[in-house]
Amino acid sequence: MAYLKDERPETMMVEGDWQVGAYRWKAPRLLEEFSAGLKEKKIIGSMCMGCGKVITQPRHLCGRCHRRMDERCVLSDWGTITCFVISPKVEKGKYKLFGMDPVDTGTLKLGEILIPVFVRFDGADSNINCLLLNAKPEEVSIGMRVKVVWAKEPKGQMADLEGVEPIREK
Amino acid sequence: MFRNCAIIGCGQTKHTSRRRDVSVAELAQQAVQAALDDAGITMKDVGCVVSGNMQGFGGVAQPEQWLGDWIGCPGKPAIRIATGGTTGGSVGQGACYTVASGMYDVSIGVAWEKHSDSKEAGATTGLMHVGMGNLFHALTYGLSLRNLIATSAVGAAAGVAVYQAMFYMHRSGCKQEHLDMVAAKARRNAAKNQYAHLQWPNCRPEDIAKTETIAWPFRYGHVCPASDGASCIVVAEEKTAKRLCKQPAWFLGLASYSDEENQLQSENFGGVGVIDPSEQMGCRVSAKKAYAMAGITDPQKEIDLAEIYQPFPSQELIFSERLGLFDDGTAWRHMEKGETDINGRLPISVSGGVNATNAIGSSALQRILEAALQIQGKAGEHQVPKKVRKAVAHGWGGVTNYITCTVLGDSPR
Amino acid sequence: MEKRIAIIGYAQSRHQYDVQKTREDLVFDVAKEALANAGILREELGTVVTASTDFLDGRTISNVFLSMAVGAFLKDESKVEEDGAAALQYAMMKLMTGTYDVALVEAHTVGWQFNPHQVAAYTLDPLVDRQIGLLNDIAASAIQANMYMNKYGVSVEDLAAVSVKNLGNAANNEFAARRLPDVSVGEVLKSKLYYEPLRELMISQTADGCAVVIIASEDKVRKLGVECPVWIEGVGCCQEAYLRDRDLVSLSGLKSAAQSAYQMAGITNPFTDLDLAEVTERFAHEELLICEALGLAREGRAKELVNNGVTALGGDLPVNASGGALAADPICATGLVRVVECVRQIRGEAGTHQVPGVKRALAHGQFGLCAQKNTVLILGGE
Amino acid sequence: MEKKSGVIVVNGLPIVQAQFNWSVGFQMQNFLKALANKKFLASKCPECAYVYAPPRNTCSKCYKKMEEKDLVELSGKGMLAGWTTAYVELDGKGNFVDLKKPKLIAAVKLEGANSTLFMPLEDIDSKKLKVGMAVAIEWSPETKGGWKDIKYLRAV
Repeated sequence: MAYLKDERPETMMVEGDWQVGAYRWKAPRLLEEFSAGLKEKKIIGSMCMGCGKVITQPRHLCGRCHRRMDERCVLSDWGTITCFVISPKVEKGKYKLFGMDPVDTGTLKLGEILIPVFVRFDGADSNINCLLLNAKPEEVSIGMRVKVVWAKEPKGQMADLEGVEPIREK
Repeated sequence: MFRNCAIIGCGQTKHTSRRRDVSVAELAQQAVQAALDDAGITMKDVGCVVSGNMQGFGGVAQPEQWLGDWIGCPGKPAIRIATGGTTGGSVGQGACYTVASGMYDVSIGVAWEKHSDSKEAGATTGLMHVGMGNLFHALTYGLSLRNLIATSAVGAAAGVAVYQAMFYMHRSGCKQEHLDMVAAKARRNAAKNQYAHLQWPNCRPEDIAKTETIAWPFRYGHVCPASDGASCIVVAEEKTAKRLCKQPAWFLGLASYSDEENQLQSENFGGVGVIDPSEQMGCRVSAKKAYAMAGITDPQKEIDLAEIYQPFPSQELIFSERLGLFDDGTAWRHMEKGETDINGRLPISVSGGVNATNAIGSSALQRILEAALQIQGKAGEHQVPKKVRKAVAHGWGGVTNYITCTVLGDSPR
Repeated sequence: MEKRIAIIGYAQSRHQYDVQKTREDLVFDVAKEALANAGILREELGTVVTASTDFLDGRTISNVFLSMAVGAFLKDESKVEEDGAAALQYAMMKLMTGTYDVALVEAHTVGWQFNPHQVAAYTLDPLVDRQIGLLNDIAASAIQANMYMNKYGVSVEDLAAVSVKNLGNAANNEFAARRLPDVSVGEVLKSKLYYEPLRELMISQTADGCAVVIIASEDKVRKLGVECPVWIEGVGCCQEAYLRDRDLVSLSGLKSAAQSAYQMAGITNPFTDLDLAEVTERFAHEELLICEALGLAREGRAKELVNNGVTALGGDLPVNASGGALAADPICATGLVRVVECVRQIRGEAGTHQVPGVKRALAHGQFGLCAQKNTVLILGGE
Repeated sequence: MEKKSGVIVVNGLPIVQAQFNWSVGFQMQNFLKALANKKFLASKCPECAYVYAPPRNTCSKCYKKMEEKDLVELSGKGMLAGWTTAYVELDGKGNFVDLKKPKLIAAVKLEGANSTLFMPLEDIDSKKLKVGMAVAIEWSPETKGGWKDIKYLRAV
C-alpha cells in the first residue's frame, strides 16, 4: 500500500452553502399533549399494549412490537437518577447556541456548575434528561431518588419541568 | 449461496485535519488508486463500485454523481450506501455482498470524509441536522434553553458519549484513569501508523491526564479529532483472489443490526425505551450473527485481533465486551494488564483506531481495512507480532444504535 | 441466476404533496401494510434495506429515526442513498448470498419538506456548475430535451403527448397525485413554463410518498406457500459520467443496465418479450429517451410509440399505465413505486388501470441529473 | 386522554445554514488562476486524448493521471450544443422565482474540448439560436482569477 501524503501545496477554496434552515418538518401532536400535562403537573407517557413499555416523552409507535402506542398514562413525579454529568464552571463564549452566548442572554450564570441528569420516573421504561437542582455536585450518585421541581406557575410548556431535586428525609 | 470473497487490496490516504492540497474528489481517488495498485489490478477489472460518505459534512448532495468520475463509477454499476457513523462498515459489507451474491467478480468499496470542506469545526450544523427537526419542534413547545444547553452543549463533541461512559463506568467499576490508558494506547499505536492523524509516540496515561476535563469523565485528550481522509478496499471472489493475492483477507461473517435509538430521543422528540446506552443490544446481536456465520463459537479464544470504532476511549471498553471478546464489565481489567496492547494477547485497535483518526464516513471502512492489513501481514510498523487468523472489525453510528460487525480470516469459509 | 428471488408483498402510500402525516407514520403505515400483504410477521424478516437521502429528508443520517417505524428493530439493516429500485437490487444481492431469506425494502421521500429541485442543484459539481449557479435538474433536462428535439426533429407537441398519456392513465390510479383524465395537448402547452420547453405538466409532480416491497428466496417462497410470487428475472444497473462528459441525448448508462437485465432474463426482443413497462420519467421527454435506451424503439423514433398509441393503456406495450413519475414523484420511492405497479399488474391487482394478461414487466428507476444512474428490473409471474 | 388528530408543521430557522469552502485541487487552481489572464485551460489525457474542460487530474475514461504538462489552452470560442430559456430560477432556499427577463443557458462545446460546459448566453435573440452556432466567451472587464471572470457567452 503506497504511502500518500500532501503531495502539493495548499490550493485555493471556493464557497457554497446548504440552507438547512429552510427545511420544514411535520410532527405529531404528542408534545402538545405532553406540555398540556405539564401544566397540570403531570408527566405523560405512552404505553405499548404489546410489550407494556412506558415511554416518555410520549411516542406514537413501538418499534419492538411494530405497533402503535395509543394508550397514555401518567407517571409518578418521583424517579431515580440513572446517569449524570457534572459540567465545568460556566465560562463566557463556551456554549454558543445559534451564535448567541447563553451567559449574555442570562440563560446561564457565570461560574455556575450544571448537573444534567437522566431520570427514570417511576413507572417509565425510558429516561428523561433534565437538570438536577438544589444539590451539590459531590452528593450526586447514580440510583439517587429525586422528585420533580415544577415551575411556580406552569404554562403548559416543556420548561415547566424545571428539573429534579433530591428527596430529603424530613 | 455465499460465494467466498476476500479483500485483496487496501488503500488509504494520509489523514490530517486539513487536506487542502486536494479536492474531495481527488482525495477519494487517491485511496482508490492506492487500493487498485495494492491489488495489482486496474479500473477495467472492477465490476461494481460501492461508495459512501456523510453528505451533510461535505455540503454536496449525492457526491458520487459528481466525483464518481474520479472513483471509477462511469459505465459501471454503482451503489451509494450511507448509514451515518457506520457508513464505512456498510460500504465494506456492501462491496462484500455484491461479490458474494455472484453478481460481480471484483468490487471496490470506497468511503471518504473531508471535514475541512465545512466552515464550522467538525461540521456542527451538518451534525446538528440529525435532530434539527426535533429541536425546532421542541422549541415551539417552550423547551427550556437552560436544559438544552446543559444537556447538549456542555457535553460539546462528547455529548452523546459522555452519558454512555457514565453508565459503563457505573456498571463495570472502570475509572477515569482507565480511559486515560485507552486514549494513550490509541495515540501510541497511531504513532506507528503512518496514515493516522493524532500521533503521539510513547504517549503515557499521565500525559493524557494532564489535559483539561471537558465534561467528567472526559478530557480533551480523550476526544477523537475530525480528519480528512479516504479509504478503499478491493473485494474479489475466490478464484480471482487466490490468483492475485498471496494472502487475501477472507470475509467470514458479517452483520449490521440495529437497536432502538439509544440517545433519549426518537423522531419528533419522543422518548426511547433504552435506559442504558452502554448496553448496546445491537452490537451483541450483530456479533452473535457474524460469529455464527463465521463458525466461531468462542470469540474470546478464536478472535486474534479486533479493530473497534472508538471515538471515545470508553467505547473501546464497552464494545470489546459487547463483541464478546471479554466478559461483561471486565474489559478494563484486561486492558489494564496490557492484553489489548499491540503485543498483547488480544490486540485492539492497533492502528490507533477512530480515537486517533476520525474521517467519519470512512472510519468504519478503515476498521475493516486495518483488520485486513493485519491478516495480510502488511500493516508495516504496527503489524502485531503474532499470526492473525481471525479478526473482527466493528463500526458504530446512528444515534448510537447502528452497528456493523465484520469477521475476516486468513482462510476461506 | 443461481438463486431465484421473488417479490411476495408490496404496498405504497397514496402519493400527494403535503400529505397530512408525519414521515414516521407514512413509513410505518406502508411497512405494516406490506407485511400484511405478504402475510408474514415482522419477526420473519431477515434484513431491511431502506432508500432515502439526507438532503431530501432534511436530516443527517436520514434513516436513523425510521429504523423502528420500518420494522428494523434488532434486524440487519442498511440504507442506500439511491432510488428505491437500487435498494431492491441491493436487498436482492443480500438474499442471493443466502445469509437471509426474507428482506424488506423501503423507500420514501417527503418532497414537501424542501424543494427537491434545489436538492438537485446541491448535487452539482461544487467547483464548477454550482459556482456558475445556473443549473438544476429541470434546467439540465430542458437542455437535454432541446438537444433531443433538434437532433431528431421531435416537436414540443410530441412531448406534451407523453404528459397527456401519463396524466390520463393516472386518472385511473388511486395512488397517483396528479390525475388529469381529460387533459389535452393544448392544456399541457399552456401550463406554466419553467425552462423552455419544459412546462409544469411536463415536469414530474413532487409528492410525499413511500413504497415497500418484501422479497424472499425461492425456498422461503415455497415454504410460505405464496400464491402468486413475482420473480425478479433480471436486474441491471449502471451509472454514467457526470453531466459534462456524457452524451445527453442517448442514455448509454440505461442501455447498459437494460442489456445486463435482458441478458439475465433471457430477453432477446424486449418489444415482444415484455408485456408492460413502468419507467421513471421525471420529464416528458425522458420517457422517449428511456424507451429508446430500453430498445423499444430506434433512436429518435420513440415519439411514434406515443403518437400511435403503442405505449398507451390499450396498446401493444403499455408504458406507465400507472401514470409514471409525471403523475407522482416521491423522489427516492419513485423507482420502487414502479416495481410495485409492475407487481400489481402481474398479479392482476391493478384495479381500474389493469392491463390484461401481463406476464412479464419491466420496472425502471433512476437517480441523478438527466437520469445519470439507472436500475432496470425484469419481473415475471409464475 | 383525548387524542387529537392531525400533524403540526415545524419550520426551520431561516438564519441557520451550513457553509462550506471546498478545496479545488491543483488543476482547478491552475484553471481559475489562468482566468485572470483571460485564458481558458483544459487538460488532455495523455492516454486517450480526451480533453476535459475545466481541467482535472484523473481521466474518467482510462483513469490516467493528468499533470500540469497535460494542460492545454483553449481558444475561448466554441460551438452551441444545446440551450434552454429559463423563465424561473431557484433562490437558493428552495423557491422558484419568476424571472422578469428570461435568461438563456447554453450547453457549449469549446473548441478543442470534449466536455460540454453550461454557461449563460447573452446578447442574442433566442429565436435565432441554432445547434452548431459559433459562440465565444465574453470576459469581464476586470478579471481576478475566478468564475466571475467569464461574463457570459455571446454569438460570434
